[in-house]
Amino acid sequence: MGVLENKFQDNVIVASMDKLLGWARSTSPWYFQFGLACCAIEMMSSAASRHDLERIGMMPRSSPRQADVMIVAGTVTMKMALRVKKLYEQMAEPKYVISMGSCATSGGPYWQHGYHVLKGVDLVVPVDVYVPGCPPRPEALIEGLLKLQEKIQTERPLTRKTV
Amino acid sequence: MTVDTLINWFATFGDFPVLSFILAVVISGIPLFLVMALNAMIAVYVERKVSAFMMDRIGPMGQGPGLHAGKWGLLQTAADAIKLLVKEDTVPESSDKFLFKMAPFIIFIGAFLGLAAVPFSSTLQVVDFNVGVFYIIAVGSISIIGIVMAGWASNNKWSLYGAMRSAAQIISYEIPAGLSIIVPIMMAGTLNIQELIQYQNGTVWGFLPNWIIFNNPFSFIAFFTFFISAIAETNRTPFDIPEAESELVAGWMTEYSGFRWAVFFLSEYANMLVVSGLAVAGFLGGWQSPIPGLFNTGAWGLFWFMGKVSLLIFVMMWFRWTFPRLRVDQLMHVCWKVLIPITMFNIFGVGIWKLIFG
Amino acid sequence: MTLVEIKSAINSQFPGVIIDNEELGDHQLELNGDKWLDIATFMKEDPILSFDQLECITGYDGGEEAALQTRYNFHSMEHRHKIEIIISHDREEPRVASIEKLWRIGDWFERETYDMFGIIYEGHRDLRRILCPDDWEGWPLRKNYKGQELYHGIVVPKIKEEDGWE
Amino acid sequence: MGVVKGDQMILNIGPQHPSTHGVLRLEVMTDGEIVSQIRPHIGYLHRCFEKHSENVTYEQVIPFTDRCDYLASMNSNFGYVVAMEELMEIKVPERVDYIRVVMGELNRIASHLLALGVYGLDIGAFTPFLYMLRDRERILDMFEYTCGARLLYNYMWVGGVSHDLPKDFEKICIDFLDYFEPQIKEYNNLLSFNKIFVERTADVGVIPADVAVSYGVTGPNLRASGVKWDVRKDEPYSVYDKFEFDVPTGTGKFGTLGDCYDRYWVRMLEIKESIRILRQALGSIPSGDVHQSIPKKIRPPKGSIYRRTESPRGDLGYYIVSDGTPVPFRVKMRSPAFTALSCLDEVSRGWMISDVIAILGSLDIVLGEIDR
Repeated sequence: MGVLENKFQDNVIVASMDKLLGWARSTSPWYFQFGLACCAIEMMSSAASRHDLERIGMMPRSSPRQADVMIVAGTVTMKMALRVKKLYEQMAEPKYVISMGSCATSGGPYWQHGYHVLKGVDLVVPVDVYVPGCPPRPEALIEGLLKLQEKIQTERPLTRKTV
Repeated sequence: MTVDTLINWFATFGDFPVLSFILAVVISGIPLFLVMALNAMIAVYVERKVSAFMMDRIGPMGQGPGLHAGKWGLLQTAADAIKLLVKEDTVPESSDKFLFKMAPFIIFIGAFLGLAAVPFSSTLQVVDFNVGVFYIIAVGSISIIGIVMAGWASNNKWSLYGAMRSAAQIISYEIPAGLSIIVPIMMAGTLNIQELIQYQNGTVWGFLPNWIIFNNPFSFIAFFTFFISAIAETNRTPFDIPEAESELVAGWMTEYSGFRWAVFFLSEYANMLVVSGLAVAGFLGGWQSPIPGLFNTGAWGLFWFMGKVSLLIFVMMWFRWTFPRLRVDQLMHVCWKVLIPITMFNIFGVGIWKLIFG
Repeated sequence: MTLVEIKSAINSQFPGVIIDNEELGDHQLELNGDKWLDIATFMKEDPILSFDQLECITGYDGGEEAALQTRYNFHSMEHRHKIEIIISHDREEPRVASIEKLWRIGDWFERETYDMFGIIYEGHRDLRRILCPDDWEGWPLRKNYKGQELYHGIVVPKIKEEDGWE
Repeated sequence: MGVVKGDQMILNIGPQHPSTHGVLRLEVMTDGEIVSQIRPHIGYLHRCFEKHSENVTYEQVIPFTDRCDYLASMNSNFGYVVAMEELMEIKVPERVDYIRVVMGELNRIASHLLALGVYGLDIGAFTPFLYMLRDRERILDMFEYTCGARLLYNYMWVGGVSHDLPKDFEKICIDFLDYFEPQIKEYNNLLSFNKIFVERTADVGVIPADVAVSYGVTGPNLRASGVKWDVRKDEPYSVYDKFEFDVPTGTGKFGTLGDCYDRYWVRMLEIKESIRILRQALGSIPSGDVHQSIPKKIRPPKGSIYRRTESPRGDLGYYIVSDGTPVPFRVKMRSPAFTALSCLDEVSRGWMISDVIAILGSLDIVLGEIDR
């Protein structure tokens, strides 16, 4: 993208192009296979036979370069925090982050005495969708992903931003 | 063939050989590229669906908010392609930038050149070389240069491992693949693909089509050795150690993103098409109908050819989602200690067979 | 073997190492830490005791006044008996001999106890922090542990109420 | 880690890697594909379980034990409540014991299914993983029916369980077992007896019995090395002494005793044994009240206890020190996966990178339990 991003005046062609890109991005959000803790098991369950994330076009990628969505599934600790940041930086634009579970959102049950637990992954990377639950059910994760898709569809990647 | 026909046609307008050659190549090259892209899109969709059905899932269904990916997710791969096209093209800071950017094109060229000699039907073939079989095998190994470039330039240890494994694997499996394809060449006595297919006209044993696979026991074995080597050459499971997901993250493609990575994908599926095409042409009668003498003309040829190729590609997918993966040394073991002796023996056997029955 | 038999076996070999403590439970034995490596070697290699499995090492901080302790749970696969050894350390400078070479799992268990309590196991070949990052400050499971405020620029404790978020 | 010599290279596997089963980092010294040394780095999921237990009451520790071994939460609960009941000298009603055994064994099946499936994934077979997850999903449904949670249950309480068995649970469970038992054959056909799978795992990563004991390896990993040690049999707790079941040990089915295949196969056999226990237990659950012996206030007497139970990964021990207040003075969890991982270095030396993945997978580690 790079050179084309947010460079155009709003008009009907740019708007349709925006719509096309939004459609493409929202329809194939490949997620990053990045399980941290308990929630990773539920993430696996949602990708497995019963819930099947591929229905909405999600495909797991294990290299951050090829992924669009990072699902932070589980508790982020201090030791891990800098790695999470690095992995986020390694992803190619456009990139989105889902904070899955209360641990990733706020520290969850480890909030009060967890001297080694990061109190919310949003302290190190920007988060697009928070999915509550400890752990969230696969249905909840899918709901979060649908919300993310809605969000991507409203984006205007080409249109120049007016302040 | 297409190229020759075009050159001859341009010749009727006047004598400008260089220009007409370039024009002919471009005109026949663009559809070829489209075939390649279309093939990848359809194959990826089919692969996702096939894998889903094998795993008790339903695969892409285009469910989602707003404009989704159509009925049964038919537009899924189109969306994937557009997304990859506009995704950021990351080039790692510590990489060898020139080689890093070049590698996808080299791999693409390998697949593209191979596709040019695939006989889609008796007339639909971009170039009909007199050494077509040899040519496909030869250009098939161009991609290995690209893979090694990609692995080295990424400056990533996973990529390096993947590239080294891939180089060892593809170069090794070239040998059994080449030795297996010698069997049909010996039987037909030609390296030209069209002539090879023409040779397989008629019936054998009274009722079977005269395909080389049914001709004698040695060619029957040769088909399987060739198919196994072909799977290995396209880096598919159970020989997918270069990009072994559970070991090497994504192998030599680890650092690639966006469209460069999509080119790898494109080439992988084009390679599958090429090797399956060669297997079909060499052993399964190419565009010949499975019912000897019937439906053997014109567009039916394309239908039969693509049908057989699709079957082989389906079998490759079936393998991928069923088998575990071999280890590097076991892979080499299979190649050097099992396949190569068998193929050697085959060549010998076919020679004897031809001497006695031919 | 019962506790009494194990006790007498150790006592006959190393007289005076057993510290009498009325509060201990059924399988517990408090020892003086000075000859710990020799005792442990004896416990492992003696055919009657033959404690071939080190079940667990637990660090223990009794509070500000009390001592730091290391508690070892041994089990014998051969004779199917078990014992718990308690060794107390000086609070200022907690040191004890490492038994990492006798039971290989002692390596990680001792590293963990070092990480959490700062007890130094002398003779351990690779005594580093295991759970916390290498540059972590303090010994987290000591009763007087105060968590650090920042780690590589990331806020560690929860954001305080006066900042408008609880 | 030693000095890197000419041909050697340090390869860093993790913390983000598809087959480290979580956030484990392995520093691998390699010579080409051959591994000469491994240094595992753990602690990327250190969630301060022991610190939390020192700050919450005894009941509140149970949810934290759930989150330690998130694949077998019931068994984590089980170990804690058994230790607590022994410390407080509570005798629970027999119905509670039976329910606990049923739940523990169901969760053992679920955990082993995931372990075997992920192991297939490590070797490169995709489909068996999804088949096993599909069947695991039905077990989770039963848990959900019982206590409302899919993964982390907080089901077993000191002196009882949180909910009585729901209506018709026995029938549902028997139905599941009838459905599930033939599935094992399918797994075997698809994965266990697959030639490539056997080639990849047999003779690889042999753990001799004495090394296993010295490293404190327990559970299926120890039994695969030929040591017949199962806490359920050797130090029976709850009502395990009432049931008839075998302790499967490794036999070197396709290779050497104690290789990766044995560890895989012992788990498969254990699933069958769990089904046996379940069938016996479901047939004879006594009636009664599951809440009657739950104490109003948990205030154990001063003292300490170390008690271990058999979790799907091995000996899960709890060391609990009580000072007479409602808050534990010290809770230490002896994690079986922690000890299993520690032998990775010694076992994988001289093998290839692919084998390291195979060995790591066969140990069936859960990082939540290793790092606590």
